Amino acid sequence: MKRYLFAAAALLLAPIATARAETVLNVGMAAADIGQIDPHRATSTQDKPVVSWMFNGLVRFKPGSASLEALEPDLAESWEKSADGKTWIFHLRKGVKFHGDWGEMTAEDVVYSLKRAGDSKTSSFAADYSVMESIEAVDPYTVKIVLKKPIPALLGLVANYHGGNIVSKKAAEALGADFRTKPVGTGPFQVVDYKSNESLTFAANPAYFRGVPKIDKIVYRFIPADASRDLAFSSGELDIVYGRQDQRWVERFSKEPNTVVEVVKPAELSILHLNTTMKPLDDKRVRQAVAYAVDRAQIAGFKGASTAVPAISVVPSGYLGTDEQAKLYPHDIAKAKALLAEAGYPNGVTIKVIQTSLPTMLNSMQIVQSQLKKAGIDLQLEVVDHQTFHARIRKDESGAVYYAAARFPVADVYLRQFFHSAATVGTPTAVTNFSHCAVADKEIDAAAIEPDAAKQKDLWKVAQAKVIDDVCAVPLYEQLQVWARKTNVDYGYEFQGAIHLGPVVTELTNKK
Amino acid sequence: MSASSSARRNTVASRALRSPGLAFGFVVVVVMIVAALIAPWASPFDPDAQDVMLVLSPPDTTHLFGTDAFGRDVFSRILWGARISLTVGFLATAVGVVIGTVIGVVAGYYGGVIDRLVVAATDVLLSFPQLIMGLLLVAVLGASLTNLVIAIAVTAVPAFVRLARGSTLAMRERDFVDACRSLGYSDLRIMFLHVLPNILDELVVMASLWLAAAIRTESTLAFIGLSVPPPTATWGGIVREGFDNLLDGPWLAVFPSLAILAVMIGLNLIGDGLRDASDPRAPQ
Amino acid sequence: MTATPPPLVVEGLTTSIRLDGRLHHVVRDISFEIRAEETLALVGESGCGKSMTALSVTGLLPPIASVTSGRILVEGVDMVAASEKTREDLRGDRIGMIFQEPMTSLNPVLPIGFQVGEALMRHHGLSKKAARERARELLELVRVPAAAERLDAYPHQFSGGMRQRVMIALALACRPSVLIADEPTTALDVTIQAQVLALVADLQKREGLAVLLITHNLGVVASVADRVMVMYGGDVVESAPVKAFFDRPTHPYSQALLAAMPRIEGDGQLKPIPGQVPPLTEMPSGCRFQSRCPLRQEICDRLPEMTPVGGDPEHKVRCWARSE
Amino acid sequence: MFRFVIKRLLVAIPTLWAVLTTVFVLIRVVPGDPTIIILGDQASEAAREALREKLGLAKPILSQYFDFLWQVLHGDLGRSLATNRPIVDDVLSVLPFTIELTLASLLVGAVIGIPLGVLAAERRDGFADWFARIFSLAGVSFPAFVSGILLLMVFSVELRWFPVISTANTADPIERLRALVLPAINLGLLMVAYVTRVTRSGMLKALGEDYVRTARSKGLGRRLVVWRHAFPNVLVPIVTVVGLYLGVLIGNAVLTEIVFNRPGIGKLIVTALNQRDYTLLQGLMVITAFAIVLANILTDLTYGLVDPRVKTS
Amino acid sequence: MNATPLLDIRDLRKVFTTRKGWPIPKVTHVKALDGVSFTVGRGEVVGVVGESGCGKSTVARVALRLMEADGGSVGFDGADVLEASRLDMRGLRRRMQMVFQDPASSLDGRQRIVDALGEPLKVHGLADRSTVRDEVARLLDEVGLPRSALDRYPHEFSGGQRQRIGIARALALKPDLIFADEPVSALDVSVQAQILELLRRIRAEHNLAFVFISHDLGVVRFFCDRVVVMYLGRVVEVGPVPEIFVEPLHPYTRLLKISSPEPDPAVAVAMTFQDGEPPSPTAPPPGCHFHPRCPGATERCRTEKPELRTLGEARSVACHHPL
Repeated sequence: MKRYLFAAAALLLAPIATARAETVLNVGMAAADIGQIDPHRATSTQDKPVVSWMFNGLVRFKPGSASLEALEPDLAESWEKSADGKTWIFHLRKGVKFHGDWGEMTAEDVVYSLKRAGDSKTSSFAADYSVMESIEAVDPYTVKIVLKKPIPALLGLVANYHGGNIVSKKAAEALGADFRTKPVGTGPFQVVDYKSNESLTFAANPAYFRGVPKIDKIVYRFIPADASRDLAFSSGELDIVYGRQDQRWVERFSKEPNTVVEVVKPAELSILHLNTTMKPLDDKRVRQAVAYAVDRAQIAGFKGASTAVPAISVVPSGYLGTDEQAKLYPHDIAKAKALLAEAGYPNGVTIKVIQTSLPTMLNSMQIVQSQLKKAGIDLQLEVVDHQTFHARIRKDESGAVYYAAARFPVADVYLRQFFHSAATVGTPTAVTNFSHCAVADKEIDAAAIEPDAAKQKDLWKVAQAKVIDDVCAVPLYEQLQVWARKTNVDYGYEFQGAIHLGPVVTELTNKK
Repeated sequence: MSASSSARRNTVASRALRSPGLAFGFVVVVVMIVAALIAPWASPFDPDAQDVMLVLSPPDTTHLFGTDAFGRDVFSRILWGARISLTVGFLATAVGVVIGTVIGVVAGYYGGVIDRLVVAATDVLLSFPQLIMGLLLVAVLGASLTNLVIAIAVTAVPAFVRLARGSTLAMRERDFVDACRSLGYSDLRIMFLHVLPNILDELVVMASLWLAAAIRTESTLAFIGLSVPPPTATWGGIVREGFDNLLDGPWLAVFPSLAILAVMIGLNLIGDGLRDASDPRAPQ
Repeated sequence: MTATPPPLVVEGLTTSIRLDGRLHHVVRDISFEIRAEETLALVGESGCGKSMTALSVTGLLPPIASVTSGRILVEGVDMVAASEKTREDLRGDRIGMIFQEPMTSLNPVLPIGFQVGEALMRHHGLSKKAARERARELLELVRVPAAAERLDAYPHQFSGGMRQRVMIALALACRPSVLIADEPTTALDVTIQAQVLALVADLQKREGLAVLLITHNLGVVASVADRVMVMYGGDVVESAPVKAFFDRPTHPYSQALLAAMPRIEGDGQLKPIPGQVPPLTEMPSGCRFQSRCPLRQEICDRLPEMTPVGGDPEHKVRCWARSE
Repeated sequence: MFRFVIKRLLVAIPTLWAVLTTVFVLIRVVPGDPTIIILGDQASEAAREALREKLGLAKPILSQYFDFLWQVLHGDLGRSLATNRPIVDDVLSVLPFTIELTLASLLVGAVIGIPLGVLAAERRDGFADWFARIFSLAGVSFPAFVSGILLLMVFSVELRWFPVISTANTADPIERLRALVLPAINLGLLMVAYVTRVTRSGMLKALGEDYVRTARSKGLGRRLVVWRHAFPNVLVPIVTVVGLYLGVLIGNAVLTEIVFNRPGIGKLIVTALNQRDYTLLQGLMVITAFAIVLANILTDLTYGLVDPRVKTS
Repeated sequence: MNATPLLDIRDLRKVFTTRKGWPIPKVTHVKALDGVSFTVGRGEVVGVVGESGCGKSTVARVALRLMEADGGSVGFDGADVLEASRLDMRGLRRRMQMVFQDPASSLDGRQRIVDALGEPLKVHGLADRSTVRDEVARLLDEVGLPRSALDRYPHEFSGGQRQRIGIARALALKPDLIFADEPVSALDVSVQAQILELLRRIRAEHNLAFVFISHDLGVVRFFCDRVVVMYLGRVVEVGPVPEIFVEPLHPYTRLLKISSPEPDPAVAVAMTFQDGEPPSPTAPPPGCHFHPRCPGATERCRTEKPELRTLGEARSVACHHPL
């Protein structure tokens, strides 16, 4: 018996044949698990970066950039649009192969993908694609899209972001529900292994049309505990790590040897939505008092100068249509108190708020809570876990809703989801209009079909002004994304922005 | 032997007083309770006052235990946190003990169908990992002081049912229950005026241990994300915030942990002391 | 008396316990010797010091008690002066011991055979197998039925009487010369008591044991003892050969004790002793029985010596009233 | 023995049914909405409603309940709402890690707790006693997430003896063992406290028993008296306490799994709860409850091994 | 004896069921009482003797309904105890009391004496707040304890004193009958004699009847009028003292007698090597339970259960071959 045991042990201990040294990139993410990696479903911070490694759009955001201005050809080599801006023709790159044995990418796949993105049964972004009248394959390498109305940012809809990612029709149809965990795209990397709650492993796509990736394997690890993740990066077990969006974190890691900390766009805008139908916030003066009581500079100060900036409008800065000079209420406690008194609350008001227990959001809310208290506004937080929070704010139960979000960088999306009456919570078309804001519907709708870019911007500006003036919401601060990497990691581009919220690993990315 | 007659006089109370561990534990717990009571006057700063200039500053003479990520004084927060944490601990344990004991004594005393049902019910409750059960309950009820107390109490109930039932069964073996019955006492009188006082020792010992566990559970629930809403300070909440900033400000986790440690040691010493004191067979 | 020295000699033994920082004598200056094949019965009520005497002899006193003076010679070796190692070597080898509670004196989780043979492994270096074989013989010796099959049984599978037999086998495993039996039959039914006493008497004869029998039961004393020592409050108050004792009990306590014993035969009358044993901390100086004694006089405040009764050097009493 | 397990399982059926029902009810009353995770926060209410329909969440609650029971009866725990993978697969893929961690921490608890408790009982109120008590209490006073990080900082970052990121999920046994050490110690500290405590009080009792006096009367030395005669009698309370606290241990495994980033049931439960993946959560709770019921049966079996009074009568 | 005895126990049966064993518990049945019958007259003291496990304590507990019987009847002063309602039982309990072997375990250690003895008085409305101290003091006086005992706790007393308290408690409700379960066997000889004297006095003063359970023949001889000898759940012999001990009819009674050591070297105990032990109550031998230990056992004894039959005046025996 003993002898057998010994033999077995020897077998087990025998060095596992080390093949040629693979280049493995270890990425640490602040999440317990992946959310969705079906590109048309992926919305959370941990999902978006990996989608960008696996998929292409007709066009793509320039790696390292989050700007709509910098779109470049991806699966489409060229495109043209009709004079009325309603018809777009895309000419596809030839010989692009899907991962594995799923064959060549053709116009049929593009049509399928865009239609899939526009179907609410398969996509979370269906609303964005409702503008497409028809999508058809003219020939295997040509796609024609006809719009119901001209929109300025159509290229954004066919970029490698959200619904613009192109999936394999054959794979999606054959795999059915399993496609959710084994999506098939054309990107430089493909999923090879998923260990739930632990990691996702990607292998290089040897047939990638831009060339064989220099990295052989990416291990994307889910490490929800901040301290554990940081320690793993410090000990060298991670090459790239998701950073905490906080000044001290940036400072600490900037001092570590062989470490580069990168603070990148887009910014997530934190807004306090005030429920205009609920007492006492149904009184505009009370809402104004809240607006005066908030000290945006101080919040940004707490969050740290290098990662947070005070908000400038109810739409994040840098979006197409953001009013960079919007007139926000200044910080003025005396005024706030006066307004409260005027509204009949000389002794202050109490606002019941449902608040998520998610630390970053809760921490920010605590600062707001303390600021409002100085003006006699008592925010009574009912802290619930994040999912309960999401469910309950959508049931219109909270007096105020603290919400942080980044969206597709066009003012329309933000305004439409948060401040258009159609999106009001409690209605069938509800999205995230927690304040029951309806003052700018006209401008938002008009801007959406306004072909003239300048006029459109004006409409958006008016809309923002109206929302601000009516105090549907009090914008607080904007939070940039923070990532750190070891110096031996070379992304292959300058990492300044990440529409995907994380670094895009391309064929050029390397680890020396 | 004359020694034994003298040992008879060795009451639990007098023996307890002679145990240094128990006395020490008692002092520690009393100090903590006093600290909680005098927090409004004793704490040098407003526990909720934020100061952007003082974020995560290490301990110094002004801020004995340093400041947290909002620039709040950790020492003051620990003092104030003692109120909540001790309240949660004491209340949750008290509720758990009272409910568990009543059920356990009744089940143990009557036996039969009632007993089997009670045992089955505790089996069911004990089939869930305690912490997960607590977490689910808080998720269902919502995080508030009251709900936290309820959730922790519910996890304590089955343990006390088991203990009270077991002790009651043991008591029933003793003649005095029969003596009471032969004197025509009602069942209620026997259970709560005769059996209960005699099993109280063991219950108190276990309660002291559970008290400590309840305080720790509070911190654990805070870690997973559900505890008393901010800005209210609780020890668990501070530890949890400390964990977020462990690499930037370790004091933030260490001091409340030490406070928890002190209470745990205090309570456990009291528990041990009581147990030893109530065991007449333990050598002196 | 034979030429060889008695296996057990106790000289001037005083044992004290510490209570609230003060020393109290629970055994005061007692001396006796037991010859081979002889049974000395130590009689008295609870708290008289008889068990403390037995525990002193074996060195198994509880931590609060200690021997404060005197000598205990087991086969000539002084247990008091010896090192703990020497005491351990003697215990179980030269001295065997059986206790009152057969239900709790055996380890519930170890097989009987092992427990009986363990002392042999410890003292005689027997192998496990040899010890087991010897354990079987011992169990047969104490008449445990089907001994061979019961070596692997556990104590709870035995009745009280059988357990006490096992205890006897265990105590005698190394063929000691001294057996200390502390109330060995008190917890047993009378019919079983008779069996066990008979067994001890038989083994004593076979092995030539010196037996120190601790008991409160004068009936047992009358049945099996050669000599009697009556203890009260830590003192020996009377010492006599068994026949002389029952013929002519002399100390007032001995007399009272006999008069208080219910008998099956006889007139069915009882004479209780008034009062009770004072607690250790309130013991009177001098004769400790004086608080309950009908013959009390002034002089009883001083402790009387043991003096012979009626010229019989074997029969001694410690009483001022009876020492003329 | 096999028959015994089967019989005990049969006896446990009502318990398990009650467990299933409790799980079902509890999970239904947890507020929240799984569609947030699946659809993200930009989807409209209409889309969410459609998904709820599709997931069967819009069915009457009783019919959901019977579907659930029916499935479980067939050994089918359904599919995860979030990933659509069979739950049995998900659970089975992490179960070994939790079992491994739990057993290892029991071992840690025994290896440290038993000698500590015995020593404390022998040297009652002495230095060893105090050390044992304070050491074991310190272990439980620092919440597992704090002690875990401290362990990582010392042994992984400074000394580099063990990896920070758990490498438990590997075929290499050495690597797997290395990944187990720190988490087992971290979780084991809790068990150390309980085991030390019960060992100490058990030993105090045992050392005062008549059979210990018997053992001493045989001339046995301290070591044999303590370990051969007194200690085996303490095994029963130790097994009891281990059985009783297994639930606590499994619960606390959550924290250890999160901090050490180990795959495991506890972590999965928290994820499922956070994602309101009802079916997964249901499945996990069911499995956990079954595991605890099974562990209780094993505990009962163990009594037979450590206490002959149970085995032979 | 009167036509209706005070206590009339008829064919009383009690089976204990125990589940023991591992891994699957084995169920065993012990017939603790296997058709026990006897009577106690007013003011009469009946001793019940036998060895441990013979069921003698069970008789008391079943008769007092501290345990439920599995058969038979218990008549008390004409009333059927086993069928009595809750309310009736309260009244009956007042008239039947019990004294336990171990006063330490039968007294609630948390109660002061005044409460322990005062509580039954209050519960049964025999005293109120103002009179209870005096009543209890009177009870203490009756059992020879000083008034200073009132405010002390049980553990402050010696075993003998505690037994006096136990007796006082039994007397509190002025019963007609006391079940005394080995009341003196835990006491030292000198104290035992004191308690026996006390019991004798009380009995005389109150014309109390006793069921006196004991294993000590000497004590029974001293205190009892009649004796019931039990063996493995059955009555084997009934007879008056001292005849039953002078001339036992059942071989088991004789064995008990000759095994009991007397403080007289001339009356040596019969130290027989009756190896083998009393048979297990879980599997009593068929026929006469005593036959395996009986020197005069015949084939009949091994198969046929002997019935209790009357022999001569006031004596009965369950033996095929009485001595």
